[in-house]
Amino acid sequence: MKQPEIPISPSKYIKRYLKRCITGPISLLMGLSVTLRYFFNPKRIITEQYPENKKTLKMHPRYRGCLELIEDENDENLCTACGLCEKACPNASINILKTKNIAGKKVLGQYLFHLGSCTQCGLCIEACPFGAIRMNQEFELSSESVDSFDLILNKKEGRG
Amino acid sequence: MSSRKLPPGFREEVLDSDTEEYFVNMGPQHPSTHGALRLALRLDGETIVEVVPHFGYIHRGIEKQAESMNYLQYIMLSDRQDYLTAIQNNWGICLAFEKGLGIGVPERGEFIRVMLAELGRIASHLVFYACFGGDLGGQTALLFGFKEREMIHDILDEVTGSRLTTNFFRPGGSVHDIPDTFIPRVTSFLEHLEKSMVDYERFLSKNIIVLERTKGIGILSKEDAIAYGCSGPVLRASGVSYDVRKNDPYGIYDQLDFDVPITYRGDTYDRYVVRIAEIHESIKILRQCIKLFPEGPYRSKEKPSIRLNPGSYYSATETAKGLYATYVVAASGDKPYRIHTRGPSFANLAALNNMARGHKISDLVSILSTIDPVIPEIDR
Amino acid sequence: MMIPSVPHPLGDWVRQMIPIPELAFLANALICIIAICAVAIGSAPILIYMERKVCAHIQCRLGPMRLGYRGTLQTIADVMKLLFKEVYAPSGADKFVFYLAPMIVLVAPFLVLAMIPFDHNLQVSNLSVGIPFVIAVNGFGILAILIGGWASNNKYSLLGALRSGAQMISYEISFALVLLFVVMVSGSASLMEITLSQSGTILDWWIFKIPVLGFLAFIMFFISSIAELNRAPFDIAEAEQELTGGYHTEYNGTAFAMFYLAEYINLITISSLASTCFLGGFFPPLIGVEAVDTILLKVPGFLWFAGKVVLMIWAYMMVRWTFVRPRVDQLMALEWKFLLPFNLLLLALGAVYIAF
Amino acid sequence: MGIMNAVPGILDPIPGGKHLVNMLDYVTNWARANSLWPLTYGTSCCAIEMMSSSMARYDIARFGSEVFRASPRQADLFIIAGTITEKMAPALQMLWEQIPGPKYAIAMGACTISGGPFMYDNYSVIRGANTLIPVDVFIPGCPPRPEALFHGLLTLRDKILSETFRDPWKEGIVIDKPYPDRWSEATKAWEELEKIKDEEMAEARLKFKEEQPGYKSPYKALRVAKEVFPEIPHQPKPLIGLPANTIFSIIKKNFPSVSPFDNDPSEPALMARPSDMPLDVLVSKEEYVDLIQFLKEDPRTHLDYLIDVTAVDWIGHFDVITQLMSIEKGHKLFIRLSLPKDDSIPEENRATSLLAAMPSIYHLYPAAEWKEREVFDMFGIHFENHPDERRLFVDEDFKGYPLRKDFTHPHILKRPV
Repeated sequence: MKQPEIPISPSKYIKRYLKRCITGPISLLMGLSVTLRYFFNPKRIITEQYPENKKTLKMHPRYRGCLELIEDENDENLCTACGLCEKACPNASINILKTKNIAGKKVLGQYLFHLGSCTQCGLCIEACPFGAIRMNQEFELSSESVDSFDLILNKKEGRG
Repeated sequence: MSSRKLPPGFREEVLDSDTEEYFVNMGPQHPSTHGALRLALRLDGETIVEVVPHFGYIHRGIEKQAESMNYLQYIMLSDRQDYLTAIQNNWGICLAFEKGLGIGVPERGEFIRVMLAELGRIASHLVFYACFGGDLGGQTALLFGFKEREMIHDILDEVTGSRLTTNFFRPGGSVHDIPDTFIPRVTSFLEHLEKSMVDYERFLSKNIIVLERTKGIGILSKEDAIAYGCSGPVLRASGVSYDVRKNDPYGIYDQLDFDVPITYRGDTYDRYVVRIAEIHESIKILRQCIKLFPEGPYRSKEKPSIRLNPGSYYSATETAKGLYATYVVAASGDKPYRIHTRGPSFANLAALNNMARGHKISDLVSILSTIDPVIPEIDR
Repeated sequence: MMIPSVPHPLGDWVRQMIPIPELAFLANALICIIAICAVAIGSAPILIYMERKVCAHIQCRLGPMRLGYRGTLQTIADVMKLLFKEVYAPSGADKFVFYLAPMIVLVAPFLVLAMIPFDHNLQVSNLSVGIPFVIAVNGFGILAILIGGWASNNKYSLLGALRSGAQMISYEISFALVLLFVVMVSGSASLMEITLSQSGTILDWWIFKIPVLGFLAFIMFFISSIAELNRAPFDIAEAEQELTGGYHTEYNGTAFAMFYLAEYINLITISSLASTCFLGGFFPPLIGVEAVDTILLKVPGFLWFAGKVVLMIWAYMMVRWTFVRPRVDQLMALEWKFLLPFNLLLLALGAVYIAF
Repeated sequence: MGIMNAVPGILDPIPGGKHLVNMLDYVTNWARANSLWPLTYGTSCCAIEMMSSSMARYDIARFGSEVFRASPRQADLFIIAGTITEKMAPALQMLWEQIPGPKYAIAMGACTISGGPFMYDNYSVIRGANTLIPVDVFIPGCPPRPEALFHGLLTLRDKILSETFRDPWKEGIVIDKPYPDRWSEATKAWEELEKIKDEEMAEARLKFKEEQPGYKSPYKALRVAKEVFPEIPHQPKPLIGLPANTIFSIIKKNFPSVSPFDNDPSEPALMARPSDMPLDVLVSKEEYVDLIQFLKEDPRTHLDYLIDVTAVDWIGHFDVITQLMSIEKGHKLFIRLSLPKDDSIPEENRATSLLAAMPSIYHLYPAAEWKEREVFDMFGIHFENHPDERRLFVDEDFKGYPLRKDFTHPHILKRPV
C-alpha cells in the first residue's frame, strides 16, 4: 500500500531543495516571532484566577446553575404544586411532593430537587406559569457524597 | 500469514508477505482519538495497512430515548451530540419540528439563529485549529485556538445561559431575546478575532514542518468524497462545492452574501485551509447580520404543547462538521415516533481508511484531526 | 577515569589533610561526584518550573501560581509526590531491564557534566580527549530509552524506542561533526582548552570568531542537539499524540521521575556543552571597552557560565513550545539530506579557513 | 507505601514521635494534594470543559494540574469527564486499575453521578461512575463550568489534606447499586408520610372546617403574563433541483410498480407537495437495488450522494428509508422499503433474532456500509451481500435490537413522570 512516488527531474529536485533551505527557516522564524511576541507581552495573559477572584466573579444573569424557589423575606414561595415543571423535566429531577393544608387544599409540601441528575436545561422554568422557580448563579456545588445532591428547595409549605 | 485470522473488521488481503504485520489498538482512551473512539490499526512497521474504527464507546441510545421524551425535551439531547456546536444542532432539530408544526420564525428570530450558529461554527473551527495543532505536536496552537473560543462561549453563556449545552432554540424562535450587550460584544469580538487570526495563521499555515506534514497526506479524491458521503469541509476540500447554506438554503442564508471556500487537492492541508477560510466567511456573515439586524418579535406564537402533525419530516442544516440532517417520524401524541439524526462525522469518518492507508501513524493522527470528528455525534 | 587534575583550592586542601595520595584522590573524586549530582539534580526542578512558566507565558496563561510565591514550590511537590507513589512493573515486562533503564538514563549526562569546565578551576576532569569522550558517552542515554521501551512489553513503547534509536543514531553523526568542527578550529579536544581558546572579547567566541561559519555551526549544533535531547519538536520517541508517551508509557512513580529528571539534566549538559564550545564558556562577554569590561570581569566566571546555560535552555524551550513535530521519515530526511551535507561542507570550509 | 504506613506504629510510642508523624503526614499530603496529575480521559461534553479548564482562560496549571498524562501509569487523578456506557465501562475500570496508588477520582458532570440526561429509558448508559470505581468528589452540572471543576479540585484537595499515615489512603468502596430512581423513592416515602399526616390532621381539619365553613384562602397565585407573539405560518424555501412530479415520472417510466408513499400519485398532488419535503417512494424488495442503480446512473436524476439509510419500526413491519441526493442538482429522493417481519420465528426468539432481510447497496455507495450496519445493529434487519455485518454501537454479545418498539433491557429504568 505504498503511495506511488511521483517521478521528478533532478534539476527540479535541486531547485526545490534549495528553495526549501531558504523558505523553511524563514517560515519557522515567523512562527517563532509569534511566540516571542506573546512571551514578552504579559498583557496578553487572559487567565482568570478562580478561587482568588471569587469576590469579583459573577455569572451572567441567565446562567443556569442550581434550581431554586423564589422566596420572599418570610420564606414564602409562589409554588402552587401544579406539577408542570415536574412534567417538563426531561429526567425527573424535580419532585413536587404535595400535601393538604389545614383547609384541606392541596399545597406544596416539599419541593425536592435532585441536583445529581439535573442537566440545567431550563425547561422547568419555561414551563412554570407562576414564575415560582429560577436558576441561580451558584456553581460551586461539588461534594464528596451523592446524597448531598438531593435538595429540598422550599423552607415553608406552599400557600393556598 | 494468510492462515492467521484477522481481527474483526479487517478485510484486505496481505500484500507484502516479507514483513510481519502487527496490530495496534488506538483508543478508546488515547490522547488524539478525539474522545472515545477506538481505532484498530494494522501496521507494517510504522506504515498503516488498514484502519478499522470501532464505535459505540459513547453510544448513549439517544434515538431510543427520544421515543419516550416529548419534542421539547429532545432538543436538550441534541446538545449532547455535537457538543462543539450544540447551537447548530438545536437549529437542525427545530427546523424539522417547525415543518411538522407548520410554524415559521420571525425575521429577528432568524437573525438570532444565524448569528449564534455562525459563532458556533467559528468556535468549532477554532477547536479544530487547536486540535490540529495539538495533534501535530504543537501544544501552543492548542491553547491559541481555545483562547478565542472562550470569548465565543462567554457570549453564548450570556445569551443562552450555558457555555456548551445551550438548549436555546425552540420551534418558532428561541427561548429568550438577545440581551442588549450582544451586538456590541460580537462586534468587538470579531475585531479581536481577525487580529488574532493573523497571528494564528502565521503560526501554522506557512510553517514548513506543517506543510511537509500535511501536503499530499490523506488525499481524498472528489469521487471518493461523494461516494463515502462526506460533507462539510471534508467534502469541500476535495473540490465539491456543496454547502447546505448555499445549495439548499435554510433560515436567511439565501439573503446573505458569503462564499463557499473550496480547494481541490483534498489533502490534509486543504481541509485545514478550508476551515480557516470558513472562519473568515463566518466573520463576514456576522458582520452583515450586525448591519441588518432587525427589530421585532424574536419568536412566533408559542404552542401550549408541541404535537407534530403525523407524517415524516426532514431537515438539513450545515453544521461546522457538515450536513446535519434530522428525520422525524411523528405519530399522534406529543412524543416523536422516531427521530433519526444524520451526524456528519459518521460519514466523514467512513473515508478514514481510504485516506490513511499507506501513511505513517503520525499522519493518521493528523488526518483524523482534519476529519474533525465528534464521537458522541457518531455514536449518538 | 575521572581525575581531578586541575589544581583547585579544595583539592589541595584535601590532599593536605589526607596524607595518603590514593585516599586523597578518592576523597576528591567523591566530593566532585556529590557536587555535580547536587547541582544537576537540584537544578532540574528549577528547570521544570522554568519550563512550565515559559510555556505558560507563551500560551497567554500564568502557569503554576498557587504553591509558594507564584508557584515556585510546584515542582518540589511534584517530585515528592512521585517519590511517594506506588511503583510496579507491568505484567510481562522484563523486570530487571525495566528497572535498569531509568538508572542508566541518568549516567550519561553526569559523565558529560564531569568534563565541563564551569570556571578556571572548576572542572572535575580535564581530559585531553574531552570531545570524543562526550560524544561517546552521550550516546549512552539512547541505550536506556531502547531497553526501557523494549522491556515494557508494550507496542507503543517499542515503537517509541525504535524511533528514538533511529533518530539518535542519525543525529549523533551531525552532532559529532559539529563538535569536530569546533575541535578543528580550536586545535584541541580538551574542553578546557576549547574554552581558553575563546578568551578575549565577545568576538573571540567561536560563534562569532569565524564569520558566518561559526554561526552556522552553532545552528547545526542547536538542531542536532534538540534531537539528541529527544525534546519537542523532535520528540518523536515520546510523541504523546501518537504513542501516548512512547518509551516511558509504562513507567510510573520513581522510575518515571528518573526519566523526567533525566530530560532536564540532559538539557543542562547539552546547554553547558553549547556554551563551552560556542559561547565562550565561563568568559564574560567583553566588548573591548575598558570601563564596561572591568565591571563584567568582576562577576565570577561560573555565574557567566550559568547565565549562558540558562539562555540556551530558554532558547530550547522557546523552540519546543513553538514548532510542531515532524514525522519520523522527515526527521531522518532532515538529517541525511540537509544537515549532513551542510555539516560536511562546513567542515571543509572550516579547514579552508584554518589553512588560510 | 508499605514501609511508610508502618511509620506511625514505630514512631508514635516514642516521645515526640507523634509530631514527627504529623510532620510527615503534612509533607506527603501537601505534595499529593498539590500535585494532582490528571489522566487524559474524556468521552463527551465534559471533556471539552475539562480541556477548557486547562486552557489559557482558566488555566488548571495554577493548581499544578496541567500535566495531563496520556498514560494512566503516571497519573494520580482520574477526572471522569463524560458519559460512561456499558461498552466503555471495562476500559474505564482497567484505566483505574492501571493508575498507581494513591489515586483519586473526580466524577465530573451529571452523567457520571446519575446518568444525567441519559438516566431514564436508556439501555446503554451506566448510572453513576461510583458503581465502577471509587469516586472521591462529584461535581454536578451538565457540563460543569471550568470553575466548578476547580471547586471540585479544591474539595478533593481538602479531602487529601485530611489523610494521615495512621489512616492512610486506601482504595475506596465501589457501590454495587446504580443511581436509584430517586423520584419514585421520594414519592413513595412521601406518600407514607402523608398518610400518617392525614390521620393526625383529620381531627384538626374537621375542626377547622366547622369553625370556618366558608373559608377561602386570602392568597391567590398570580400567573406571570406571557409575552404575546405573532402567529407566523411556515414558508417553504423555493424548490431546488427537479420537482417531485418530474422525478416520479422518470421512475414511473422504468419502474411502474413504484408508488409515492405518503402522497397521491396524481400529477397535481405531486406538484402541490411542499418543496422542502423530498419525494418519498415505496419500492418492492426486488426492485430496490435496480431502482437505486438506475437513479444513480441516469443523468437526469443523478442521485450520487447517499445521505442516510435508516429504518422505522411500525410494530407489524419495518420501513427502511434510503435517503439520496444529487450533489450537483440538489434534489433529494427518499426510497422506502416496507419489510414485513418474519412470522416464522417463534415468539420467544423474536427479540434476539433478525426479523427481516433486504439487499445491501454497498456496491453502489460505499457510505452505505456503516449506515446499513447501524440499521442492522439497531433494528435487526439483515443486509444481503453486506461486506462486514457486525454490531456497530453495542457489544457483540448484546441481546436484542434497541430501536425496535418492543425492545426491553434489564437496565432500562422507566421515567416515572
